[in-house]
Order: sequence, then C-alpha cells, then structure tokens
Amino acid sequence: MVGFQGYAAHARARLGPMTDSAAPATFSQSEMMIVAAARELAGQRVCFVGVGLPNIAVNLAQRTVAPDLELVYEAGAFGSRPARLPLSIGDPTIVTGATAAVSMLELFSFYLQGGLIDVGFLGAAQIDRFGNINTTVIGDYERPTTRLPGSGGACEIAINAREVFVIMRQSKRSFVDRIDFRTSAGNLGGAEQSERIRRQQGWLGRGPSVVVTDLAIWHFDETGEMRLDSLHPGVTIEDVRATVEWEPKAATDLGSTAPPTDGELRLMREELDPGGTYTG
Amino acid sequence: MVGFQGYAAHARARLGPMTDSAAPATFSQSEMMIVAAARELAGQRVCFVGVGLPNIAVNLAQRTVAPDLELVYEAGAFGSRPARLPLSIGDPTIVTGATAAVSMLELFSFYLQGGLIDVGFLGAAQIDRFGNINTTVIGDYERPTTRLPGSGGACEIAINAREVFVIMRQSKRSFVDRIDFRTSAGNLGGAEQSERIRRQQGWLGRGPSVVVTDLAIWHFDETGEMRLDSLHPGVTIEDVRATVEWEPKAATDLGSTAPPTDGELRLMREELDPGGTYTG
Amino acid sequence: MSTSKVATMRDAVAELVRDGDTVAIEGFTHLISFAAGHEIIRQGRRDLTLARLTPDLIYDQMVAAGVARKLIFSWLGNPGVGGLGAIRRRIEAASSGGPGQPHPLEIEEYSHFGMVGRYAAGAANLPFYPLRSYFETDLPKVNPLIREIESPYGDGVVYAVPPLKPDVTIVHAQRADAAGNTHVWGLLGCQKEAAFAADRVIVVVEELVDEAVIRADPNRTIIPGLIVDAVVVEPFGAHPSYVQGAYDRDNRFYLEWDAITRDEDALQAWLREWVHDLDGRAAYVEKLGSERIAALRPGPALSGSVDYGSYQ
Amino acid sequence: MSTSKVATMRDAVAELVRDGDTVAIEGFTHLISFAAGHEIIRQGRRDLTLARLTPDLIYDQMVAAGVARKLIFSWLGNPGVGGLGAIRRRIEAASSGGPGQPHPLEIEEYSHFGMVGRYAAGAANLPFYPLRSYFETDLPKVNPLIREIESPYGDGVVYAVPPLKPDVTIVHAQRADAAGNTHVWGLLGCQKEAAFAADRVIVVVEELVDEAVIRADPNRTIIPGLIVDAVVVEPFGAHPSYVQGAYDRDNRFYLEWDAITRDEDALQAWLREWVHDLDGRAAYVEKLGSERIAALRPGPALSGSVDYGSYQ
Repeated sequence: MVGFQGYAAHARARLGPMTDSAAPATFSQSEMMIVAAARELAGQRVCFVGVGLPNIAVNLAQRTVAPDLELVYEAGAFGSRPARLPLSIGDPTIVTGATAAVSMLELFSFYLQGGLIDVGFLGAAQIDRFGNINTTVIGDYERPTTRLPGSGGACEIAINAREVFVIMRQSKRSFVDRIDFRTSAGNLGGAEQSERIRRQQGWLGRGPSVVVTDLAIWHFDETGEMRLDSLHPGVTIEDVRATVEWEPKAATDLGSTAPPTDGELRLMREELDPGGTYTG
Repeated sequence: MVGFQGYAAHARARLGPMTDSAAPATFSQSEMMIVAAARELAGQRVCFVGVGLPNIAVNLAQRTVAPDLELVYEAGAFGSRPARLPLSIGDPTIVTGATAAVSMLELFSFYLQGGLIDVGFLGAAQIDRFGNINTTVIGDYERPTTRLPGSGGACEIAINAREVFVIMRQSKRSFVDRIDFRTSAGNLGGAEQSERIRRQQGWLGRGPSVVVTDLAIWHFDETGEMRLDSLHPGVTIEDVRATVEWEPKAATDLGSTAPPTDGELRLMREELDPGGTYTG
Repeated sequence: MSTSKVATMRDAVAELVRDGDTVAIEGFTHLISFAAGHEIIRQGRRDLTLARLTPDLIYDQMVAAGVARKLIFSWLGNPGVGGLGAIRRRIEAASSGGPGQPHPLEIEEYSHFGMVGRYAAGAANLPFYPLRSYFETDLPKVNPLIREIESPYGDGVVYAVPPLKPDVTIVHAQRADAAGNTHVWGLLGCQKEAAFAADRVIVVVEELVDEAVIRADPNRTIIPGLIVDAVVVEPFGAHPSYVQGAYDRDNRFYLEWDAITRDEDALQAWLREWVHDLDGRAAYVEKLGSERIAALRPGPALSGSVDYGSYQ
Repeated sequence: MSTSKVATMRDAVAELVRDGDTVAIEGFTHLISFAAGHEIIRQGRRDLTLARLTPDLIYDQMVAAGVARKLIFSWLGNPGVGGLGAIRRRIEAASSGGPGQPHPLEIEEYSHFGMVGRYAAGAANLPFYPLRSYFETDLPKVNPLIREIESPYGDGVVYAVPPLKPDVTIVHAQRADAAGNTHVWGLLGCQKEAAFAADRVIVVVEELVDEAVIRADPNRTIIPGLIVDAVVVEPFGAHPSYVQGAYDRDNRFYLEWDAITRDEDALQAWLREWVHDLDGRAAYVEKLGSERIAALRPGPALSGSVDYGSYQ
C-alpha cells in the first residue's frame, strides 16, 4: 500500500497550491474528502489500510460510521485499534492492543490473497476512467520525469480485496485519459474484460467501487467506467470537468455531498490530525 | 519421520521373536544397535530425529558422544533438550526449554528443505543395497499384504538432510533385493545416478551414509552400495548373510563393534528407557 | 467482533459438520480435538473425508465408528507404539474384499510436507504448492495429484501438490476469546494453515478468556476470530493427546490402544463405553477420574512477559 | 551452541559485509538497523546491491554515500511524508544522464508480496515462488524476472518470482542470546525469510540475554542461532525507526528528512555530521541527547506470561 499523502504533497508543489475557493471557509477540501471517504466505509467489516489519506479516513470511520471496522495493515497487523493516528503504516500503535501481529508472508498469503479483506483502500497518483491505477512513474519507466513510490502492496490489494476504494485529489494530471504505467489493475478495458479476467485468474476481488476526491464522489457504472455521483459543497460540474482529462460521465440524479459535521471536524482537528498533516 | 519401533514390533510379532543368542547375556542386540547408532553421531551438529529407535539413539548421543547436538523434530521443535525420552516425537518435553518452536511449514521449508540439517535419522521397514527405503506397503500398493505408516517426513528428510543415517533390524524381509515401494530415495540405482539426479534436482542431501542394525554397521562404498564395515560382538558374517537377501559386500578390514560401556547401558536402562520399550 | 461465537460441542458439530464433508481435525500430536471427533461419532455423521497428517487414534476411532468414506494423510500409525487397526483393516480389506470384510476405505496419500503445503495453498488461494520432494519415489505413481512443474527460470522441475480446502477444520487451543481470536503455544503443527484453508472453523479451547488477554500479546494469536465460526469451551478436550502447559500426553492410553485396535470387538466395545454411552466431554472426564487427570498435570515453566509498549 | 558470536558492529561489518555483496537490511518500518547501515557507510563499502521492501531513509543515506550500485525494492518513499531524494535523483538521472548528473542507479522492482515471496523461496531452497499478482499490470513488462507459470492442475496461469538469497541479511531485534537465538515481538515484517535466505546473518539487538530467557519462550524465537554469524549489541541501534516496547518511531526525524533529502549538499552535510564524524552508535546516541531519547520511551504494555509446563 502506498503513501499518497506524500506524493500528493509533491504533486501540489509542482502544480502550485490548490485553492480551497470552491469550499466554504469552515472546512477544507481535504477535510471534505476525508469525511466523504470515511462515510463510504459504513457497514464494511475488514479494511486493508493505506498510509496517508486512506489511513486518516479509515481511522475516522472507526470512530464514526464503522465502529466495528477491523483494520488490516500490510506491515502485519490485524484488528488494530490505533491510540493515535499513525504517520506510517508500520507504527507501533497499530500493534499494541491489536488482535494479531503476523509476518508479511502470512498477511499477504492468508489474509489478502486468501480473500479475507472486504475493502482495500488505496491512494493513487494517476487513475483512468476504468479505475486502473499508476503509482510507479510519470513519464517513461526507463527515463522517468517523476519516479513515484511503486506498487508496495497496491497491485495485490487491487485484485484480492473484495472491493477497492480510492482516495486522491483530482486534476488533469491525476485523472488522465491514459495512465503512464499500470501499477494496479482496476476495471482494465471495461467491466466485461475485467469480469472475464478476474474470473479466469481466480482473483477474489471485484475491482474498484468508489473514488473519493477533493471535489466529488465517483462510483462505477455497468460498463466499468467512473461515474460522477456526488459533488462536494460549492463544487460545480465545471470544476470537475476542468480537473478530468476525459469527458466524465455523470449520474442523472447527481447528488451533493453533505458537508462535514461538527463532530467529524472535531475528531479530525482535535484527535486524529491536530497538526494538520493530512487535512491542511 | 516414521515410528519404526512400532512397525518393527509388528514385524517381530509376524516373524516370531528374535533371539539374542548371538550376543552376550549382558546386553541385548537392541541395546548394541542403539549404542552403535548413537556413536555414529559423534561430531555431528544438527540432527533431524525420528520416533522410536532413532529417537533413543539420538538422545543417548546427546548424553554421550555429542553433547552439543541440536535436535530437530518434524513436529516443529529446534534445539530440544528432552528432560525425558519422549514416546512420540510430538511430546511436550521437546518444546519446554527448546530454542525454537515453529510451524511445520516453517520447519520443512526453511530448516529442512533450506538445507540446515546435517543428519536425518530414519528408520525403515525395507531397504535395498543402495539404501533406498520403503516405509509404505508390503506387497502391492492397491492390495497391500501389510500397510505400513507411509512417508511422514521421511521422503523429504532423505533428499534434504546433508546425510542420512538409518537404524533398523535386519532380516531377509527387511534387507531385500527389491523393495516393494520406494518411499524415500537413497542412492537410487547407484552412486553415479544418485549424484547426477541430486545435482540436477538441486537436492542438498548426499544421501545415506550409514546403516546400523541389530547385527552390524554398514556404510556405502564408491558405487553407492551398502558395505558391511563392523560386526557387533558375537555376530558372524554368516549371521549377516543369513539376514540379507542380496550377496552383501564386506570391507576387507572388517571391524568388530565395541560392546556397550557400562555408562551407555546405565543411561539407557536407568534414564532413557527404564521400561525397556525400545531396548527389550 | 463483539458478537459471541461460544457454542456447545453438540451445537457446533450439529450446525457446522455435515454428511459428506471434508473434515480436518488438525494438531500434530499436540492439541488433537478428541472431544470433537467423539461428538461427530455420536451424531452419526456419514461419508466424511477425513484429512490429517497423522490420523492418530482419533481417526482410527472415527473410521471404526463408520463416519468416514476416505482418508487423506501422510503418516499412518500410533507413534512409537504400533498401528491403527481399524484403518488398517479397512485398507487391507481391499486385498480380500470378501463379504465378511469391511467396506474398503479410499485413501489419498502424501508426505508431511506435501500435506502442509496443500493446506498452505488452500489458505493462500494458490492453485498449487511447489516442493522438492517426490522425484524418484513411487508416491507420484500412486497419487496422480502429485504433479511435476517446471521452473520458469530454466533450472529444472520440482513437484506440486494441489490446494486442500476442508469444508470444516477443527482445532484445539489453550485459549480464545468469545470472538474466536485464538492463542496457541508449544507445537504449532499446521493448524493455522488448515484453519485459513477451511470454509468453516471450530476452535475448541481449554479456557475462554477476555479479549484483552488476546490483545495483550498479538504475536501469540494463531487464528483470528475473523475465520472462526464457533468457539467451544471443552477443558481436557484433547485427551489422550495433550495441551502444552495444561496436561501431559496420556502415553498409557496410547500404549493400551494397541491391544484394543487389534481387536474389532474390543474397539467397538470401547466406542460404546467411552463415546456412545457418554453424553459429552464432561462425562468422559469424570469417567477418567480425577486421579488420572491429576497425574497428567505438569509443573510450571513460565514464558515470562514481554513489553509491547503503550503508544498514545 | 555455547560459542559466543557477540561482536562489535565494526568487526561484524568488516568481516561479513564485502564489496559487491547483495545486502538486505530488513525490517518493515519496525526494527531497521540504521546502526549497521551507518557502519557500512563508514567502512566505505562499494558496489553493493541493496535489497529491501521499503528502502526507507537508511538506503537513501547509503545511496547518497555511494555504497550502492543497484536497488531491489517494492515501495520507494518516506511513508506519509514524501520521497527519498538521493535515490530519486540517481534514478531520474537516467533521463538526463549529463556529466553533471550522478551515476544512474540500477533498479529491480517488485511488489511487497513479490519481495516477501522472493525471500521465502530463497529460504526454502525453491526455484520460484508463485503468487496471483501482476497479471494485466506493467510490472512484468519492465522486470523480466517476473514470469508466468502454468498450474499443473489445468486451472490457469499465475506469476512467479525468483528466489532472493542475500549474501548478508542484517536484522535488528529486541533480544538475543550469545549464540544468536533471537526473540522478536511486534511487527515481524519479513526478517525471518530474509535471514533464512541469506548466506550470512548479522543480528543487532537492544539487549543480550541469557540462553535461558530464549528457551523460556521458544515460540517467540524468530531466528535461530544456527543461521547467525554475529550478534551485535547496539542499544537504540534502530533509531529513527523503532523497537516495539523499547522506543518509539522518531517521526520528527522522518519529517525533517524531507528537507534534507531534497538538497544534495544538506544530505552530504548530514552524513558527515551524523555518520562519518562519529565513530559508532554510542556516539550517535550521545549526540542525539538523553532528552530526545527519553521522549521516545513508551509506557508499559505487558504481554503477560504463559505456562509451557515442566515435563520431566
């Protein structure tokens, strides 16, 4: 699993700061993104947690909509109850008080490939309309313009978790027509091919089901393509179009995301991320 | 690894009791066999222990010629220091005070197949002149006259331990021209084929190096065939010929096994096997 | 995972073990759930495929009771003592097969590493498990499921065994919480692999503990409640096998079994007296008697405590 | 195994780490031996192939110091913070490669599971490790060592990775005895697999303990002395990573590294000040200061003790 908060910071540095102008002053786009992502975990049981944005979203969910959520960290922890928000996904707080601490061989073999994960929560540097993910390089692999972290466990999570959630900031550099490198399989060339290959390969995962960004919530339609389902407060469809390289599909009954509650904001600001590492 | 003391008991039951007439009254043929086997472990470091006869021989060695011998039990124990002679190789006494207790997957993968075992100590129901071993069936596999325990870990030990020691009682039923079933590879059709296949297969074991019986000590010559090297006290070469189905080779300088010392006998009779389970 | 999975052995077996299932009661010498095996006999299950590295006395008893159609194993015997008469008769019956003979038992045979690898492949959702064993032996000739596989790196051929995914795996352990999070110490055998490979899992424990006891030592957790369907509290449920730190292996029982198993009538009489005529493990323990049990209690040998540290 | 393997870090590295070696300093976030990495820098090793799932700051430092020729990895970054500047510059150098640019770093890339599988195959003397990953991704296109393998059971194709057998694996642990029998608790990462796969093994520990402490809890033993060549006692040797129960991860250091690693001059200055100008870990710890160290000490969270039982 990969630390996208880290990469995203670099991306922003390159792209220049993203303004929060579209959102009311009471909360940031990052806060809205994290809250919206956390809410998507309602009713889920076992979640494989990525570092950075997925990490704070999942910890927020465990404290709000999904109190029984079992957190799995690729480092080898199951049933973690982090007493603090870990900066890294190998933090000692994910072990003390956890249900099990096991070798990575066991975690990837029996828990992940064995099919026990309900949701894999990934970040991404680039994503295409079918939810295929690049976290490896911008540019050519041999001569990269930007070298990214690589797969980590992402390519395994993408095919073995029952479903995959993605959280990332959207821009014409990240929501692209063609990703520079396919690190992790999404819906491949579309739903039909994806279902055929997942069946043929014995993958237990159905692929990506939701993408939450700083502007909106996306799900996938029957063709396996990303579909805009909800706009965050103050965000217009034009803002979305301006930050997607392809012509995005939108739901006929396009919703609007409920703003963060005071409770959600308090948890993030006072308990989970007082330093504003993720939410700034 | 297999419990041959058990099978041997059955075999004896079928063959009628073996007399100890060839040996002085002061010790039994079984005691001589166990003592001779233990002495072969002098200078060895890591031994994979089988139940029954190998088990008592190895425990005797740890108390005499090989005090630093590391005992490995397929049940998942390394560095065991049994406070008592375990009847089974999964006894709790092999764990309490051991260096490591690990899963069988780890033991067979990393310790055995990984090449960390110096000596694998096996029993056998049938053995041929090249040290190939049968512990599966007497007669046809589909229609056995006697169903034996099977491989257990024996076929793995036979190819992965650096060398293999065998301890068994010899008779025309056990030292046979053709074994009914090849459970564990010895020198196959001879040294040349054995070395070729072991190299080609990436096996880390060189194969069998010694066979200790109730009558004699055998090693293997350059052709990979068993060679009679030492007769136990009171045993004649005729006794040996009468208990081997093929015409056995004998060393030109045929030795005679030194009888058990009082110390060795005391250890077996008072400490290791007061009930005479193995030595009776 | 606050919902309790605690159940009686009767209910757990009634609900989770079905006729025709592939059942693995695992535990290598250590932690063999005789209590579960006896309940399966009492409830008269039929046509089971019994998987175990070492069938041991428990499968000898289950085969004698007629619950099994097939046996998947790697070493067949009473370690250090002798054979397993009921199983042996059912296998050797194939050679005579007369009307007076019992119905032959189907067998599928591997080595220990092969069996462990089969569970591991099942647990990891892999199509096969590779190992160096079997070349130049007769096992692949009598078991067509042991197959060659070529290394994609041009360095030769090894063998593969197929995944084994039991319908239900039953393991005994020192302790678990109500959710099924299970601590085991001592010999670990292949219980973890067999449990992760299974569709259903029953954990039988000496002691039910608070979740906090499990979470205090997460490295000791062998099986997570996530894969457990029922937790049965059955003290002394592994007798005559043993539980590290709780009671010793009852070697006297294993030695005495040799005479019982050689004689079909004696074996059936034993089953009546110790299984059918008892309504559960508590009665079995009472019948064994407190003296026999007391004699099996070991002295203490404490592991000592380690510090995981509190990170707020 | 009564012979002591205790050595100083200087002697252990001098004797066991050689120019051109493939070196694995493993430990996933937890237990990363920065002390060993720094000593390798001080002794000026060259042309090393560095293997690690997550190169982390230690390999960024080693690459900046010029000890490495090649990197084998699965995730390249400073978790939750950003990138690894020295490594990134050496990789991105390939795109410009002008005279002013540093010499490009050769890379061989996998996923986490692929790397763990490579160590496991190396440890088990297997020619490959099979896994379901990689199909329909670009990784096999850029890494020809990731190859397809067909199941011998007619149920399709999976991928394989080749064994990885480091010349030397270095792991940090809570405690070991003089023979190298090592206890680890907390995150276990892939240290066991990396150690069993290696030709030589160096264990660095917070505390040297009597053999009896290890033997009191054999299930806690991750690495047996059998495969260990040297035991180095180096308290706080994993800083800025952490040791479960002993000290916390120094996240402040990881956050501050982001600015240092972006600036080659700042990075070289850091290496001079914290590696070259110090003669060992003790000096590093003293330079850090007792206040910083005290702030990283966690409160207690004890595992509790279990009873293995005494069986005479």
